[in-house]
This record gives sequence, C-alpha cells and structure tokens, in this order.
Amino acid sequence: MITLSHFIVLGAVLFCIALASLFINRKNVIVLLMSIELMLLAVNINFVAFSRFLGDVAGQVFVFFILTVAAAETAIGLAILVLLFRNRSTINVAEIDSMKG
Amino acid sequence: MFNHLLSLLIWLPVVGAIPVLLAGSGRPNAARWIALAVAVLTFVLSLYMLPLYNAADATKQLAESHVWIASLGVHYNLAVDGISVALILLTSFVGILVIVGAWEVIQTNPHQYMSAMLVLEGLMIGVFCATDALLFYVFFEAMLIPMFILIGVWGGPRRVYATLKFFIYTFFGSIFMLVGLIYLYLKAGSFDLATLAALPLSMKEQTWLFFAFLIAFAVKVPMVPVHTWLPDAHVEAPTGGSVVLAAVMLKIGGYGFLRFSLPITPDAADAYAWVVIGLSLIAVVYIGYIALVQEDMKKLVAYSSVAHMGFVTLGIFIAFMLVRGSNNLDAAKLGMQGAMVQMISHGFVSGAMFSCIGVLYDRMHTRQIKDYGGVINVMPWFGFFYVVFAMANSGLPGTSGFVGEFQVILASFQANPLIAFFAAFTLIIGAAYTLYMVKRVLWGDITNPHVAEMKDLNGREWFVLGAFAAAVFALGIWPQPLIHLMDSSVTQLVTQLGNHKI
Amino acid sequence: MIDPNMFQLVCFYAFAAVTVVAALGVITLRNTVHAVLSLVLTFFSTACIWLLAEAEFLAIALIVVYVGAVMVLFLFVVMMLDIKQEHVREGFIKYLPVGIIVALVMLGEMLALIGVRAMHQAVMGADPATVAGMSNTAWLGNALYTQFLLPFEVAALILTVGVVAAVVLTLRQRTGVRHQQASQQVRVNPRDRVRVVKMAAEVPAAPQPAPGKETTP
Amino acid sequence: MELSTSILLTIALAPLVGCLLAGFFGRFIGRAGSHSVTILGVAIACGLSFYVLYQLTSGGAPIYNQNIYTWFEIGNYSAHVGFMIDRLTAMMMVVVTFVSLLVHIYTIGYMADDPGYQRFFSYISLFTFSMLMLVMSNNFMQLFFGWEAVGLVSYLLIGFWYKRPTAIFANLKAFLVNRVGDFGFLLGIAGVLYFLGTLDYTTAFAAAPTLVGKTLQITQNTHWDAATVICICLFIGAMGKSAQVPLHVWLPDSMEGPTPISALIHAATMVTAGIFMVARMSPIFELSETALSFVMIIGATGALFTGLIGIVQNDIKRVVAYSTLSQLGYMTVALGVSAYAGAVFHLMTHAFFKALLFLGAGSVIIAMHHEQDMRYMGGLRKYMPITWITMWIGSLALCGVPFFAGFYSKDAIIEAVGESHRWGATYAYFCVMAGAFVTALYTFRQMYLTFHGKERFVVVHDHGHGHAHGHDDHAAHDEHHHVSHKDDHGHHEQGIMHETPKESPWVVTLPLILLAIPSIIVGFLAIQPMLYGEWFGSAIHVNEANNVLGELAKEFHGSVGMALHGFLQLPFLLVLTAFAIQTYIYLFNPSVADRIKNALKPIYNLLNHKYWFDAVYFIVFARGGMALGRALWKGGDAAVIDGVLVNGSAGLVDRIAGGMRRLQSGYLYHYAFAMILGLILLLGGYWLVGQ
Repeated sequence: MITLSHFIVLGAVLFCIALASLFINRKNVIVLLMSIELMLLAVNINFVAFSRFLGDVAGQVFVFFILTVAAAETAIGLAILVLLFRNRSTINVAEIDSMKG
Repeated sequence: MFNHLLSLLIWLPVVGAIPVLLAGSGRPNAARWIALAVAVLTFVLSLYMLPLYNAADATKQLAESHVWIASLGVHYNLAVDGISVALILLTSFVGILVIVGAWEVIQTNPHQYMSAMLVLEGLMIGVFCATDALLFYVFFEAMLIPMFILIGVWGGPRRVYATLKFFIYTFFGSIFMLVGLIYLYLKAGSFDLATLAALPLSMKEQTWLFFAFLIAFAVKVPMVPVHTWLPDAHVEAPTGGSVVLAAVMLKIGGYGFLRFSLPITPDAADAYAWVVIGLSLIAVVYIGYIALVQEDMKKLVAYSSVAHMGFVTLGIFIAFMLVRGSNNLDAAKLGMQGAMVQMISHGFVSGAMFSCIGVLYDRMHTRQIKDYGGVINVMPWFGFFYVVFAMANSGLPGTSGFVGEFQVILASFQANPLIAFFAAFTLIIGAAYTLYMVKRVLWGDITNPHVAEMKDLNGREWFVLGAFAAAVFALGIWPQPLIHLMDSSVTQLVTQLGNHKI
Repeated sequence: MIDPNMFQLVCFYAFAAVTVVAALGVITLRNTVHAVLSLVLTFFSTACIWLLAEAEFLAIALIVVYVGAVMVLFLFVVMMLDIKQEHVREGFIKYLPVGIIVALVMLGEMLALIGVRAMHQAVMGADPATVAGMSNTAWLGNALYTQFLLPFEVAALILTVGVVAAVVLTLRQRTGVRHQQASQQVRVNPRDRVRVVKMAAEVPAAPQPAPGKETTP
Repeated sequence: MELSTSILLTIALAPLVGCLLAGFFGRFIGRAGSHSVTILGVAIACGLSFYVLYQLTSGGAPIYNQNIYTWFEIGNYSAHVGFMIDRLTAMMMVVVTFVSLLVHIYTIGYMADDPGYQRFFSYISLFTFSMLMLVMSNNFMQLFFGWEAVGLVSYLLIGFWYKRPTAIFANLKAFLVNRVGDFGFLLGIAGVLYFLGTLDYTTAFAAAPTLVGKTLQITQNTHWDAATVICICLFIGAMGKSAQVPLHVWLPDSMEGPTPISALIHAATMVTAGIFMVARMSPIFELSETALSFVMIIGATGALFTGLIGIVQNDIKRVVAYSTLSQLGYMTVALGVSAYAGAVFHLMTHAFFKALLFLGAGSVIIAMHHEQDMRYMGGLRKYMPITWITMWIGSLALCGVPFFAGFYSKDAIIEAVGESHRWGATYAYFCVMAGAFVTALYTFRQMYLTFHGKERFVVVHDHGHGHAHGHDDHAAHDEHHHVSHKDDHGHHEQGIMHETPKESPWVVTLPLILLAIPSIIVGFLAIQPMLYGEWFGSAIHVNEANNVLGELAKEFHGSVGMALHGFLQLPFLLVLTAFAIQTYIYLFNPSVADRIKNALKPIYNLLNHKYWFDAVYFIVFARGGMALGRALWKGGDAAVIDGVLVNGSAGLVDRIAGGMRRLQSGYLYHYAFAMILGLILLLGGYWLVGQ
C-alpha cells in the first residue's frame, strides 16, 4: 500500500539532495539552477500527494502554477546566465561579487 | 489682522525667509536687509502682544483654533499666557540681534543663513504658542532642522560630529515624548493640552509619562547627565547659532516642563521631584567645576549655561516640595518665578556672552583662551561689555543674572536649607569660572602679537552688545514688570500643582 | 497473482529509487550535459510516480513541458557555453561533508516532523476525480477555469513576461552593423531636414585703422 | 523737618551720574572734566549727607523709611528699593562721602600721570554710589546689591593696573574670597525670609523676637537654632567683606590697587561694611549668644594675629593693610560683646586715621617714585614735613594715645571686652590687650623706618634716565618691586633715586590735613553721645543683660577724664613699652632688629608667610578646584558620559553594524546558506515545540 508518507519521504529526500547540491556545487550556476528545479520537483511531489490523499483539487492546480513559474524562472535564469557568460566569460559564482559591501 | 496675531508671529518669519532665500547669493545685501526688516517687523508685532495681553487674567489668551488633522483630532491651536509672551518677546528680540550680529560675519551664502535664522525664529515662536500637544511636537522637532543646517553648514571644523550629536541627542529625547503623547491620545482621544491636563491618570501611568517627558526636556534644557551635546554644538556652531541655541532653544526644555510634566503628571512629578532637584544641584556644582578648567571660551560658556539652566529646573521642581510638602504657595511661586526670570535672563546673558566670543573670534579666529590675554589694552569698549556680561553671568545684583538665582535660592531655602546651600554654591563657582576666564582673556599684558592688532568694536557690534547690555541691566534693576507679566500664569501653575490626579 | 496494491508499492519503490539515483547524478556528475540528462531522468521517473498517484495530466505536462521544453533549453545553454569542467567543480570535495551533514540533518528533521507522523495516515483512497465522475484532466480543468481563472491568467502573463525578458536579456546590439531604423524613419519631421537661412546682402567692410597708430604721437 | 526723598536720591545718584559721565564720556570731557564732574557729584553727596546728619541730630527729623520702587512682588514676598535713614546710616553716609571726597581730591595728585585717569574717577564714584546704596538700604535685597556692587568695584580697582600679573591675581582672589562670604550672607538672607517672612528691615527686626525657640531642620535628627544659623550665616558675609580670619587673605593682596582706593575701599569704608551690617542687624544678633561668641572669637583672633604679621612686613602699604585687618578685628570683637556702638564708633575713627595713614603712605610712595619698600626709605621727614606730621597724628591715633580719636574708641572696646562675661571673653580680652602692644610695635617701626634714621637710598642725578622713572612706567617698575619683595637681596634698581624726594602737591597734602583734624578731635567730641548717650536710638538694639557699654557709662566722667585716666591704664603702658623698644632698635641700634629676626627664625618665617594661609588656600582651593574640575571633566563628562554612554552607544551600533556588514558578503551561497540555516532552525523549533 502506498501511503502518504511514501510520497512525502521521497519529496524530502529529493529536497535534501538538492540542498546538498547547493553546497557542493557552489561554483556552478547551471547545476545550481538544476538543483532549484529538483527542489521544486520535491515540492510538487508533495503537492500532488496531498491533493490525491485529501481529495482537493487545489494541490494539483498549484503544481500547475509552479510549473509555469518555474519555466519562466528557468528561462530568465538561463538568459541571465548567458548574458553573464558573455560579459565575464565565467559562470563561477565566487567571481560574481560586485554587490559585496 | 490682529485676530491672528500669533499665527502672524509664527509665519511672518517663516514666509519672510522665502524672499530672503530668493535674493540669492548674488545679492547678499538685499538678503540681509530683507531679513532684518522681517525680524524687526516680527519684534514690533510681538511687542503688540503686550497691550492686547491682559496680565491679570490667568487664562490663555489671543487664542486661535482650526482643525488640522480631523481624523486624529489634531488642532492648530494657539494661545499664550504670560510665560509664553515673555519667551516670545525674548525670541523676537534675540532674532534681530543675531541677524545684525551675522551681518558681515557670514560671507558664504548669507541669504541661506538669514533665512534659516528666520525659519528657526518662527518655529520657536510656534513652540511657545502651541496649545495642542502634537502641534507643539511638530514645532519642537521642526526647529531642529534649521539649527541642524546652521551648525552643519556654517559651523567649525568638527561640525559634522557636533550636528549629529546634537540632532541624535535631541531626537532620542523627543521620541520618548512622542510615545508618551500617543499614549495620552489613545487615553484621552485628544491632543489638546488642557484636556490632557484634566485627564485622570494612575500613578503608574504618570510615572512612565513623567520619565518620557523628563528625558525629552532634560536633553533640551540640558540637564546632567544628558548635557554633553551642548558644549560640542556650541563650539562648532557659528556665533548666531550659539546665541539662538543658548538664548532661546534651551528655554524650550524648561518651558516643556511647565506645559507637560507639571500639569499632566503632577503626582509623579512630585514623587520624583527629588531626582530633578538632585540633578539640578549636580548641574550647579559638578558643571561649575568642569567649566572652571575649560580652555575653549565657548565651551566654558556652554557649560556655564548648563549650570544656570540647573536653576530653572531647580526652581520649577522646588515648587512641588513647597506646595505639597508644606503648602507654602508663596514660596512655590517665588521659586517658579525665579525659574522663569532665570530663563529670560539667561537668554540675554548667554546670548551676550556668545556674541562677545563671536566678536573675538571674528578678529582672531580662535576661541582658545590661551591665545588671548590683555585684550582690554586694545579693545576697551569690548572690555566694558565683556565685564558687564561676565558679572551678569556670575549673578551680580543689578544685572539680570542675579534676580532668578536670588529668588530660586530664597525659595529653596524654604524647602530645605541643604538645597539652598548647594544652589548658593554657584555664587562662588560661577564667579570663579567666569572671572578666571575674564582674567585670562581681558586682563594682563598683551602676549600674542595678533591681539595687539585687534580693533575695538565697530558700530554694528556695539549695537548688538549694547542692546543685550540694556536688557541685562533693565531686568536686573527693575524685574517687577516681567514678574508682573508672568505672575497670574505662575500663580495658576502653582495652584495646579496641588491638584492630585489619581 | 500479485496483489495490485503490492504491485503499486513495488512500482513506487522502483521509480523512487530511480528518481533518487538520478537526482544524485544531477548533483554529482562532472559533465554538465550528463547532469542535465540525469535531471531528465529524474523528471521522467517522477512523472511515473505521479501516474501512480493518478495525476495523469500533470505527469504528462511534466514530461511535455519540462522535459520537452525546459530541459532542452538547459541542454542548449550548456552546449552553447564553453564551460571549463574542472574549474567549475572546485571545492566539490571540500564542501561535500558539509553538504551531506546539512542535508542529513534537514532530512532527519523533515522526517521527524512530517514524514514519520504521516506514516500512520490512511492509505490512498479512491481517486477524487473518479469520485467526482470525471477524468483527472477534466477535474483539473474544471477547477482551473472557474475557481482559479484569475491566477491562471496571471500565470499566462508571467510566462509571457518571462519569454520577453529572456529575449530582451540575450538580445545583442552588434556595433558596426547597419540596420534600418524603422522607428526613426517614421518619426522624422520635415523641418529637421531642410532649413532656409536668410542672409543680409554682403556689404564691403570699412577699412580698419592700423593698430598702434594713435599710441605714437 | 522731615527728610525728603529727592535729597536722598540726589545723595545716592549724584556719584552715579559722575561715574557714568566720567566713564562713558571721559574721552570727550578730558581729564579735568572727569575729575571735576566726579568730584562735584561726590561733593554734592557729601554736603547733603552732612545736611541729613544735621537734620537727624539737631533738626529733629524723624527716621526716614520709604520704598522708592518695587523690585519684585510675589505673593506675600516682596523686595523693594528704598532708603532707611537713621543716625547710624547718616553717620556712615557722612564717613563714606567725606572720605570719598578727600580721596577724589587726592587722586588728582596721585594718579596725575596715569593713562587710566578718567576710568579711575569713574570707578571711585561708582564705589561711592554702591556704598551709599549699601548703607542707605532699608531691606536685605538692596543691602546685598550694595554688598556685591562694592565687591565689583573693589575687583575693578584692585585690578586697575591690569597689566600687572599680581594685580589681576589679587583682584580675582579678592572677588572669590568675598564670594565665599556672600555665599553665607545669601543663605543668611534666605533664612531671614524663611523665618521672618520679609526682607524689610523694620518688619524683620520687629518680628525678630519670634525667632527664639525656633529651629531649622537640617536632616532628620539635626535641628539648629534658627537665630544662631541666621546670625552665623550673615556674619560669614561680614567675614568676607570685612576680612576676618580665615577669609582675610584677600585684603593684603588688594594693596595691588592704587593707594587712594586702598585708603577708601580697603581701609575706611568697604571693609567696614561687615561691621556696619552686623550693627544694623543687632536685633537679630542679640538673640544668639552662640553667634556672638563666634563673632567675638573670630574678631579677637584677627585683632592679634594679623597684627603680628604687620611687624615683619617691609612694604609700607602692607603694614597699613595688616593694621587694618587688626583694627577690623577690634571692631568685630566689639560686635561680639554686644558693644555695637563701640564698633561703629571705632569704625568711624578708624576710617579717618586709617585713610590718613594710607594717603600718607601714598604720599611717601609718590615722593619715592613708587618705591614701596621701607628698607629703602628713611629720613624722609626733612623732605616732606606735612606728610610726616600728619602720619604721626594718624599713627598716634592708631596706637590709642590718649586724646587722639583712636584712643577713645579702642579703649572703650578693650574695656567693654573686659566687662563682658560672654563665653570666650577672657581670650578676647587677652587678644585685644596684646593687640594694643603689637599695634604700637608695627606702627612705630613703620614710622621710624620711613621718616627717621639714616637715608637708605642714594640720589643719583641722572637726567638721562630721569624721565624713565616717572609715573608712566610705574607698572613695570612695580612689577620689579613685587618680584624682588620676595627675596631679601633687593633689586639693583632699588634704593637708587634719580631726584631728591620732595613734598607732594597740595591736592595730596590737603586731604591729609583734612583727615588729620578728625583723627585728633572726633573721638574727643563724639564719645559721649555715641557710646554712652542714646545717640543711635533705635538703630542699635542691645539686650539689657548684654549691655556692657551701659556698665562702662557708669564709670565715664567726660572725655578729658577718660583720657587722663587712660595714661595710667595697661593699654597705654603697653604702647609706651613698644615705643621704647622700637625707638631703641630703629633710632639707636638698628642691628638688633636683624639679630631678633635671626634668633626667632621659625616665628619670623611663620609670620612672613602669613601663617601659610595663602599657600594652603592656593593649593587646596585653587589648585585643588582646578584638579577636581579637570578630573570631573575628563573622568565624568569625557570618559563616562561621552565615552561610554554617548559615543559608547554609537560605537556599539557601529560595531554591530560592522559585524552585520561582514555578513553581507555579496556571495549568493552565503545568503543561501543563511536561508538554509534559518530553515533548519525553524524546523528544529517546530520539532521541539511539537515534542
């Protein structure tokens, strides 16, 4: 029997993997963006599971919106990345510190 | 037109600042003359209060009332009593003298300087007229801006430090007042001072409010230990700024005690009168000693201001001990009147002292006492005025400096001889620091060759110092007119002290 | 015969295992192209898990929209940019322990908070869409176009803005290339082009006196 | 005939007008104009004062007591400016204006070449005005006004030669020491207002008996007798103004001022204001035995011990100054034994002969070209006979030789002390008796050193430098003098004269002669009415039990009888002994003086350093005050309030902000990490709460 906790644990594991990625891939923006996708995915899994288990449509509608926003975000993020690479010839986050106080 | 005399007094200098500003740096003389005309007109108008004001009547007079912020119940309420009239007269009088005093001293952007002065004058008059707590607060805070500009733009080398210290200190204090006012508003639903005075408050509420007001006004007066902004602000301020600061702005602290602490929180004020009295006595003795060793003339006079303002707070709060302790209303009035006279007198004396220092500074560009010595040899007229004001500063009878101190000491003896003992200490220490400065600046042989080149007073400086001297002597020789002007208001205040609000 | 419930569970574990392994691949693979492909796999297996939860529309949308569009975009970008691999992987080993610890702590906390408590929740009941008497897509669409119409429109707008922003950001004005400036051509004003200048007729100037003549008497 | 307000106002204001004219318009009206206008003012005041005195004594005028205007009026408390003229006041007015007039005239000669001529006249007229306000007052407030105003003029006049460091030190010292007295005085006035509810003399004195039994609560368990507190506080004021031990230190230093003011202010009038005040307050002082004992002991101590210092002084003016201190002690003793009339009587005779001595010393100083050291004088009697004779008259009056004015007043005081049974009277009696001997010692020493014996200066007719030693550079010259007066070897210029000393001009000698006359006769004429008659009337109040003068009156058989009797009394015998000793030492065997000095080295040092009063005061109060001030400034204001509280809180904000700023590294992963950390903490928190 699949219970709600199966989904939630899966979501949590995915989320934590993405989280670990933030630390180990701290230099690579592309992987960081992908980690964010993973996190959103983890969230989406939870939403779908709750929607299914509670019988509420709002959860799935929300996943729909998250997908929309994530797509937009990815598009813009990648655009910025391209721009960045064009200007600085690197995607190393450590070198992007012009905001440092 | 005279139905709105108070409004006119407030807004004439403020609006008058606009043409002064428009005259621009290209036409400095136009700016000066317009500013002088506005100041003189304000003074004349303020004199017109005297026939309109009925000194025998203790109620507030010449009232104006308009709704300002309807949703908060804030009114543009103006009215004056005898104390306000006296302080407004002082303000407009000093207003003329600072503009004359700055005539050719301020060379960079005189139009801006003059207009800042006029705005400041208007706002200070506003503080003395306002009978709505929020309106008072607005004037009280707005006043800081022109002063901030005056010190920050035309000040000395450490002006940034001084302005920041001045601004943050006073702002820190007034925040507490604002909180107190908001609490009172929530409780009473009005900012009207008369309503607030009639509002019953528990002892706990009164205590909190009392200390909120105390912090706000103690900074302004200033009382020990929140006085350290004053020496710095004075040292860095241009002469005119110092004069206004010492002569009028400090009085607003004492005036605030009368308008807020006394009527709104009488029981707490009574319970904690010993705090204020203790701090006032510390101001007299401790600050006296500090003034003794100052090497900068302005700092010395600034510290002496703190000591003299100690008499104001002492006189106000000694009244509590006399009314509630021994029901000695006459002695309480004596103390309160002493405090009021001391405020006016200190306005003249400190203003004059700072003007004197300004005269020296314009010639030598230093305020260090050690750079002077033997000034009397080359500037006899200046020496005359300097000695007069120094004597007034050390409370010599016949000058205004004596009257208030005398009354406060007499009154405080009635409350407790020990208080009088410490207060009377000013006779020794006040004379010591003032005359020690006179000795080092005025007397002696000329040691610095620059002193030998100094010129005696010109006509403009003569006018300024002469006007101050006339006021100092007039008040010292015959204080009764001033006392009569304030008598009914003081009587009413003292009677109010006896009313319990719990 | 295998119990359908059991079969579902086995399927879930299988897909979940693939998801987790693929996700680990995403964050550990040196080659970014491989990492992207690994992410694609993650999405695929997640879609399968969603199918298990009978969220068919979203599962298909995930594959079509995400794998079909977004991941391809990723691939394009990765291939387009010339990224030095070793440089980008700096500090991988150094921060690995920290990452693992933080992730494990987080996981522990999450499980402790939600997962374990939810362990005793009721098992999957009947599909709400079926209960409502429609397909999953219809059920979702019904809600989306009635109850959530305004957010739906806003989401559309966000997507549009995203697209426009991405284009604007990457648009490059090349210098030295001559283009036809249509907007300027339209805005032109005749007065800017021709100016009629009126001039006085020329008069011969009076002869100037020689300098210095007066100074020598 | 009643006294009219306008006459009294004229008396008070005429010198003020003179002062203002000479002060503000001195440059326009010139030297002659300045001295004419001020002398005219004082002469008017003096003439009218005599008229007032005449009206009060012979004209049958009642006591005048009216307010001129209200100074302030608050509830029941009020202060006025007004005059109360009774015989005590009238006598003081006459003394003040008369001596002042003579000093004005004298100044024409003394200050002839001084650049500050007009200023000087302005000051002494201002002084006359202030002193008149003091004595004519009918209330405590105006008394205090006059009290402080004369202090101000004294300050200005001591520092008249403002280029001299010693002068401007002395004037500051004088003012501050006086302020210590005024401190007590003001508290005394506050006490009067507290207990008697008024500042007006008549009302206050009428209410004075109510003070009996009242106490002043100082702390919970400390209660002081009201009358004693008030009297001692008031007397502290008198101690400052009348230079009583231990507030006497300013008076010798005040000799830095020009000699005319030493005569007028620091001998004849201002310093006696304290005596006058206590006499005026006699209804209050009579209520406290303790306070009167205190007054008596202070006075007796001053009478003897300051006189001793006079013996070792070499500066001619300082000898007279210490003599003044000693005589003020006598007056104070008289006050202390309730012989107020005796004190006031001595005040009057002293005003004449001490002014004479000072002006005479000034005349000598003129002749010696501002040399004040007696060791470089000697034998001057043949050069300046008028000064010599008048000085002798003054000296004999001072010593109390019968028939001279001083005899009557001083002998009355000594006898009154002998009659008194007050606590400490025995000590006081010893002091005044020994004081008489000491007085004679220093007086004859001074006279011999100055006018008799060999000339200890050389006249060098050096016309090249002759002008240089005129009055013009007396400031510089005197500076030399004051430096050298510390070391005994003298300065190379000292003792060298450029012209022969000669008698001073008539403007100088005329006042001497005019003062010599009352120095001889005034005691003889006035003792009967002033001391033993009811001349002062209600002005002075003495309790029957304390009335020592009443006791003396029983034995009084006329002025002549008293004088003849005086020849056989102990004081005169002491004077005679002193005369014999000094005559032997200074006329026949001058080396004895040095031998005595060496034999009594410790005592000599003690006296020469004025019992170390000045040194101790300077270290404790001046240095100590400055050190305390500096410590409070640097430690309290700068370190604690500004350093810790004000800039400390600003610094704290700055440091915190600095730390926070470092957190804003600009690296995304730092922010992300912070978020994650926050998330972990949040979840942990939830978890803990859930537990």
